[in-house]
Amino acid sequence: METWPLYRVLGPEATDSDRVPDAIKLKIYEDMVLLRSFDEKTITLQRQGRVGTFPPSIGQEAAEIASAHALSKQDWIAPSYRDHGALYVHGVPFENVILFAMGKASSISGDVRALPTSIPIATHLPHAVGLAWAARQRGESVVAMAYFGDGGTSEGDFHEALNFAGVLKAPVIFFCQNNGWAISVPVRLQTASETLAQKALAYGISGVRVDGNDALAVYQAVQAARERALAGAGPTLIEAVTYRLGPHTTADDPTRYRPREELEAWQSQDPLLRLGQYLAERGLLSEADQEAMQARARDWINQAIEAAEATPPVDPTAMFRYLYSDPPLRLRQQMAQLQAALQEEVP
Amino acid sequence: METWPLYRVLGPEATDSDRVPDAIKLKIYEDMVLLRSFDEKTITLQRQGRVGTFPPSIGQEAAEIASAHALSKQDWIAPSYRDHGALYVHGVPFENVILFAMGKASSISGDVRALPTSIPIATHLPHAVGLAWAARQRGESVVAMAYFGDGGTSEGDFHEALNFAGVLKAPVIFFCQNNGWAISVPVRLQTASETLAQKALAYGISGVRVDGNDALAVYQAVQAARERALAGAGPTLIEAVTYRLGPHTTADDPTRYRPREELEAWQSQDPLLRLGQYLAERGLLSEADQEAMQARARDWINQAIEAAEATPPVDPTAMFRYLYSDPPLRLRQQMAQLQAALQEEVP
Amino acid sequence: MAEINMVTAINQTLADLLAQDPRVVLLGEDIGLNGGVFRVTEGLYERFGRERVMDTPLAESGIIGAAIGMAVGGLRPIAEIQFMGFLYPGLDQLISHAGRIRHRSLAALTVPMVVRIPYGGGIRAPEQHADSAEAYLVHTPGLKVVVPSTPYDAKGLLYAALAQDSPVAFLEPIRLYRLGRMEVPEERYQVPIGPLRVAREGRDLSVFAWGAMVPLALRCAERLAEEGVSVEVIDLRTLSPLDIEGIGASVRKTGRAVVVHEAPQTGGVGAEVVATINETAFWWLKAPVARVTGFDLPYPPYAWEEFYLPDERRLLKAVRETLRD
Amino acid sequence: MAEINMVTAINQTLADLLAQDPRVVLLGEDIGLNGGVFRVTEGLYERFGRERVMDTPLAESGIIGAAIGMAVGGLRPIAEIQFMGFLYPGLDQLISHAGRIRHRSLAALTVPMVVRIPYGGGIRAPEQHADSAEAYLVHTPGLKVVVPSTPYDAKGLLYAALAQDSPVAFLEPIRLYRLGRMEVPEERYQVPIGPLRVAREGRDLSVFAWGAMVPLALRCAERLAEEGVSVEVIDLRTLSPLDIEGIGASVRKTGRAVVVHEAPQTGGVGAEVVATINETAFWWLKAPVARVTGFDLPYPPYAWEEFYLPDERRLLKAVRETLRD
Ligand SMILES: Cc1ncc(C[n+]2csc(CCOP(=O)(O)OP(=O)(O)O)c2C)c(N)n1
Ligand SMILES: Cc1ncc(C[n+]2csc(CCOP(=O)(O)OP(=O)(O)O)c2C)c(N)n1
Ligand SMILES: [Mg+2]
Ligand SMILES: [Mg+2]
Repeated sequence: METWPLYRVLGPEATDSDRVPDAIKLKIYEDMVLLRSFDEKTITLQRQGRVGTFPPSIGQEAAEIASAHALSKQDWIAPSYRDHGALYVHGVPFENVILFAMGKASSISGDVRALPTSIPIATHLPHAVGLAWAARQRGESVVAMAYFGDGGTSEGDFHEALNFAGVLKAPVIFFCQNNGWAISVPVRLQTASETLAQKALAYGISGVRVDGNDALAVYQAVQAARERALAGAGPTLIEAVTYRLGPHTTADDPTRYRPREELEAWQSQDPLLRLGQYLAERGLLSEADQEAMQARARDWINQAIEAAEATPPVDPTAMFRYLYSDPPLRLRQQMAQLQAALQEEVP
Repeated sequence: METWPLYRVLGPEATDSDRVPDAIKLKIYEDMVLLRSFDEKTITLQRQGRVGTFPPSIGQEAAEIASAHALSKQDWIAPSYRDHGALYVHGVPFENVILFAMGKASSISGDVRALPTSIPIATHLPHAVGLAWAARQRGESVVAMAYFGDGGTSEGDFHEALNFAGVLKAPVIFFCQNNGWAISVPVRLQTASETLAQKALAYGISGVRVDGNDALAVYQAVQAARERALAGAGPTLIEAVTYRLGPHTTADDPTRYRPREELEAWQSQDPLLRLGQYLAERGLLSEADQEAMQARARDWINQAIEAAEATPPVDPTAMFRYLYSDPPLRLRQQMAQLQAALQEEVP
Repeated sequence: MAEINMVTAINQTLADLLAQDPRVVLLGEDIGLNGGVFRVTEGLYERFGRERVMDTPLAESGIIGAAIGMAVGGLRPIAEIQFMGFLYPGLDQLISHAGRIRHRSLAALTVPMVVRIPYGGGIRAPEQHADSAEAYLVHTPGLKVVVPSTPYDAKGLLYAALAQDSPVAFLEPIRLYRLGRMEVPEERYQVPIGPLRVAREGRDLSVFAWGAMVPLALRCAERLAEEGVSVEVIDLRTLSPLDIEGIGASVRKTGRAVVVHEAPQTGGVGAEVVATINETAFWWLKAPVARVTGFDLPYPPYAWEEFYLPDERRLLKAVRETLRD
Repeated sequence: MAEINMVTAINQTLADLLAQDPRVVLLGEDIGLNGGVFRVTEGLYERFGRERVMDTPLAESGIIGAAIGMAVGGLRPIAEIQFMGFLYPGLDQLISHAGRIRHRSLAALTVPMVVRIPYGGGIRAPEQHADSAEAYLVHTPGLKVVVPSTPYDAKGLLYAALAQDSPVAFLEPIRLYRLGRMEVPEERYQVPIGPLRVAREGRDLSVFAWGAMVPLALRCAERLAEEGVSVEVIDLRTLSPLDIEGIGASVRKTGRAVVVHEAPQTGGVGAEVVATINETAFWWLKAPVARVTGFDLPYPPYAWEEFYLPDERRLLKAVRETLRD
């Protein structure tokens, strides 16, 4: 069998050379810092009851941020629940992410080319195929990229989507963040296949395995997949090998299932450390720059939180507004019933 | 990538040696003759309106019959709609197959270890995994084998089943008859993967590609997979490369979509011809034997048809008998309503 | 105007939709060269090519899921599910996504797609080829569900379905595909989604039906007319959203009602019709509403299907009993 | 007898089932070391090992499908679906197979399995974690569907479910998991599948509820009692098969009824309850039966959930209006 090399740019075991422009490197780093701050802050907000259940991406910032930077704003993304980082890069402000975590808003806003966050695992992969196909039919030179996890590779929809994409040679990228765990289930109980990238063979499509904690390698892998797709060479499955350093969500307690040594080994591979060190070594980022960046991130995030929390409480009947452009009679009656009930005194 | 050789025993391009005992070879041949006669006869019955829609397996007799002969009667099989041949070998009499085609019976009968025919494609593959697992848990030294087609490999359930089986190392065999077509859809529009056998790589399980018109190669492939499974080495995906020489079902007209030359090329690979010639060359079967066998087959089948047609019309209320051991009140009321309605004059 | 059957009506409409709007694409199993197992897409592949009339891999969730992506991405996909009994692997895509993306995105995105689904029994088909699963769809918010019972409505509802910005399940009664011909205008027209159709006016009792049950109800009404009973036959035609006002109006007039459908009784759409009558016409009701339905069993092997499906015997009996009360 | 909550009641029952019967196996996502996302299977993996308490790959159709095979093959699988909103990819296995294999094999094979499914809203969860999809199951022949609303019933219904030779969907109201404790006998007992439970006797009106709606109905009944109104609260407890006689008996006594459920109204199980009342108690009805339900929308983001779910305001209003008629 073909072996599946792990593409890596950062560090002594690099297998690929660095082709990322410095300005982009810096921007990626800055956004990674921002995402880390955001996640840490939001975990605190959740503990304080100010937002609902929240899935942080701590440890996965390189995969989240660099992948999205390799796309054009005209490309479509189909995110999963952990991909507010990618949504942010693609154009959804963090304020919206907080509103979403407060249960007040959609996960997308504005005219960003993104599907709203898909909660049921892997079910959005076929959508990415359809989006890619639609773009191609309409003559747009764009790709669609779906974000999902290692657990997602077990679902039937993963299979159907990749198989469709292979047959159609659709310009789609399947970006799998193998973060080692699907809640409490380790990858070796998820599949007996040695790597996730090799699953591409089942569909006659390209499969790539990349160090997911190496922002530059991730950027280059997505860029290459995008170019292949646009050149008509079809879809790519990218396995970004990374690690979730935090809990699955704020409702999860990973100490129940996860060996401490494993966690510690991965902490030393923190993607922020690795890119930060690289930028420092190359003189692209001083310690002072880093501190300023972190301070700026904290400020931004505090502002976003303030803005989100300043929004008024939801209008109870607003939920009736979105399902149809022409709500049927019964739905209008139901809205009226709610309005009438809200007039009653609270029992 | 690993290449996927086509295992073959019969003919000048053999890649494997013959290890099948002569008695078994003859029995396989005899059953193949029987199945061919049965299918030809049943197509006629369908044209005469004596049975419903029927899916013949003409051209696939080697795959159907030899695969089932490689199993023990204690093994479980999970068949698809085209697998009356395998069901017959495993213990379901042809009379029952006719009753089933007449819409009067289940596809299984007696205490044969088989699931009833699964009509929705690939949905029975997870059942085979569960059956295999149950057998293992109960300490039985048996395997489960699922029958399905090339089209079935596109369904999510194919993926979920093979992935489960890989993780569990369940003693299960996925026997895929790649007969070139899923109704009118050729394999190259079904998947971009070069072979179906290579899909095994996605699940870390064994994958084998065998000449499905070569009864001896099929027998040996299933036997080997069975031994691996019982030795604890886990599941195998077998791709039996064959061809459907007839219509998808009696309701189908393959001339609408299928190139004549393709059909003719495969007709020369008729599995009956190939095994018959081999047996004749080795002096195991004379021309007279063959004729006697065919005559016997026709007699058997005519008897089976007579027996099936001699069964009385169904009792209308019998359909209420099987869903529950304790039918609920409403169902009993519905049965009473039917009985009452049947008393009314026909309008 | 030519007299055509429902297969031809749908085929012509699909051809016209493909011709008029480059965003329209068809996808499904065997809809290409083969023209669909019921020949509904016959000739379209030859005329519009493989990029517009796409044979897909055998994967219902993939078909519906890809169609959702296409719809969000600006196309107008018309997916075919070969038989309703094979919709189930694709239900998740309808429930979790087709019906929710508009809501989930607070109307930033829409999912204008149609899923064509041949359904229903009476053609001696193998198992699971005769299911009537409309109740699952009707209970799913965000979907619209229509069922034509005539070639005219098939054409008009299909144009209307394509004009929605909601996903529409378009159910095609297999038994009616080639059963009757009628004159169908050659030009484009829409049959609005929502309003029911009074297939026959009557005073004494309302029969609510859809799909292949409509001609059955009409036959019974004719028969009863000979006995001096005036039955109103309502072809619901849209199952979601239900025409709750129209249902109430008919029963407020007649005071009695029977619902007939092929699906199993418990939790079928008939229950919703009864509940709707209870809510809109309770004070006018002179007798309990009767349900004549498939039994609470999986669709049986075909030797039993004549006993499983509602027929004239059972419908007439229910109508007479409801009139007696 | 110790006072325990529903999570503990189910956990203890599962432990006892595993201990008493080697054929019992548990399978699902995160049910092993993690003890399930609601801790319902806590400690079972440690005690019974990986072959009896199996963490599966993330694949609902695979989970239910494998369980079907296990059941036919002689085990007694208890599968867990993590949240009801993730049942949809596995619906096909329930509809096409779990519910049909007995019928399809003319009773040669049985499928004795249980699918445990946490469901319902009110816990500020992310999207699709609060669905109530019981109507899909109730319309599916061959399945039984139960919903405990107390720790006592949870235990007794689970023992009863394991004793069936039919597949049983065992719905667990998330909101009640830890809401109330009660004394639960330590020994084995069955709560029979089928009969409803009169949770509170009354004369003036019957409220039909299940799951988390039962305590709501009881609170309203108490409140109304203060006003001199006597409300009967029925915990349906088994949704399939419905206790049609019990439903009729209650309404024949009270003459008025309200059904309350979390799922969307149209095509919900409430419609079937109304239709059943229409069939069993029509002549006793003094007013139309009211439905208080989730709205015909996907479950909304959680800032809206207090408005989406039936609450005391809406239920009291419906009861009072029904009494007024
Ligand atoms: C269809 C479906 N089943 C179950 C769940 C519950 N669930 C949420 S996240 C999760 C694990 C996902 O793991 P993975 O795909 O590796 O993504 P990660 O959370 O690690 O990013 C599960 C089981 C779900 N959301 N959808
Ligand atoms: C889930 C599902 N979708 C669609 C069908 C309709 N159908 C019946 S057979 C068939 C083609 C199957 O092809 P393949 O798997 O290659 O098996 P073959 O018929 O060639 O033996 C289709 C689409 C079905 N039975 N089940
Ligand atoms: Mg993961
Ligand atoms: Mg085939």
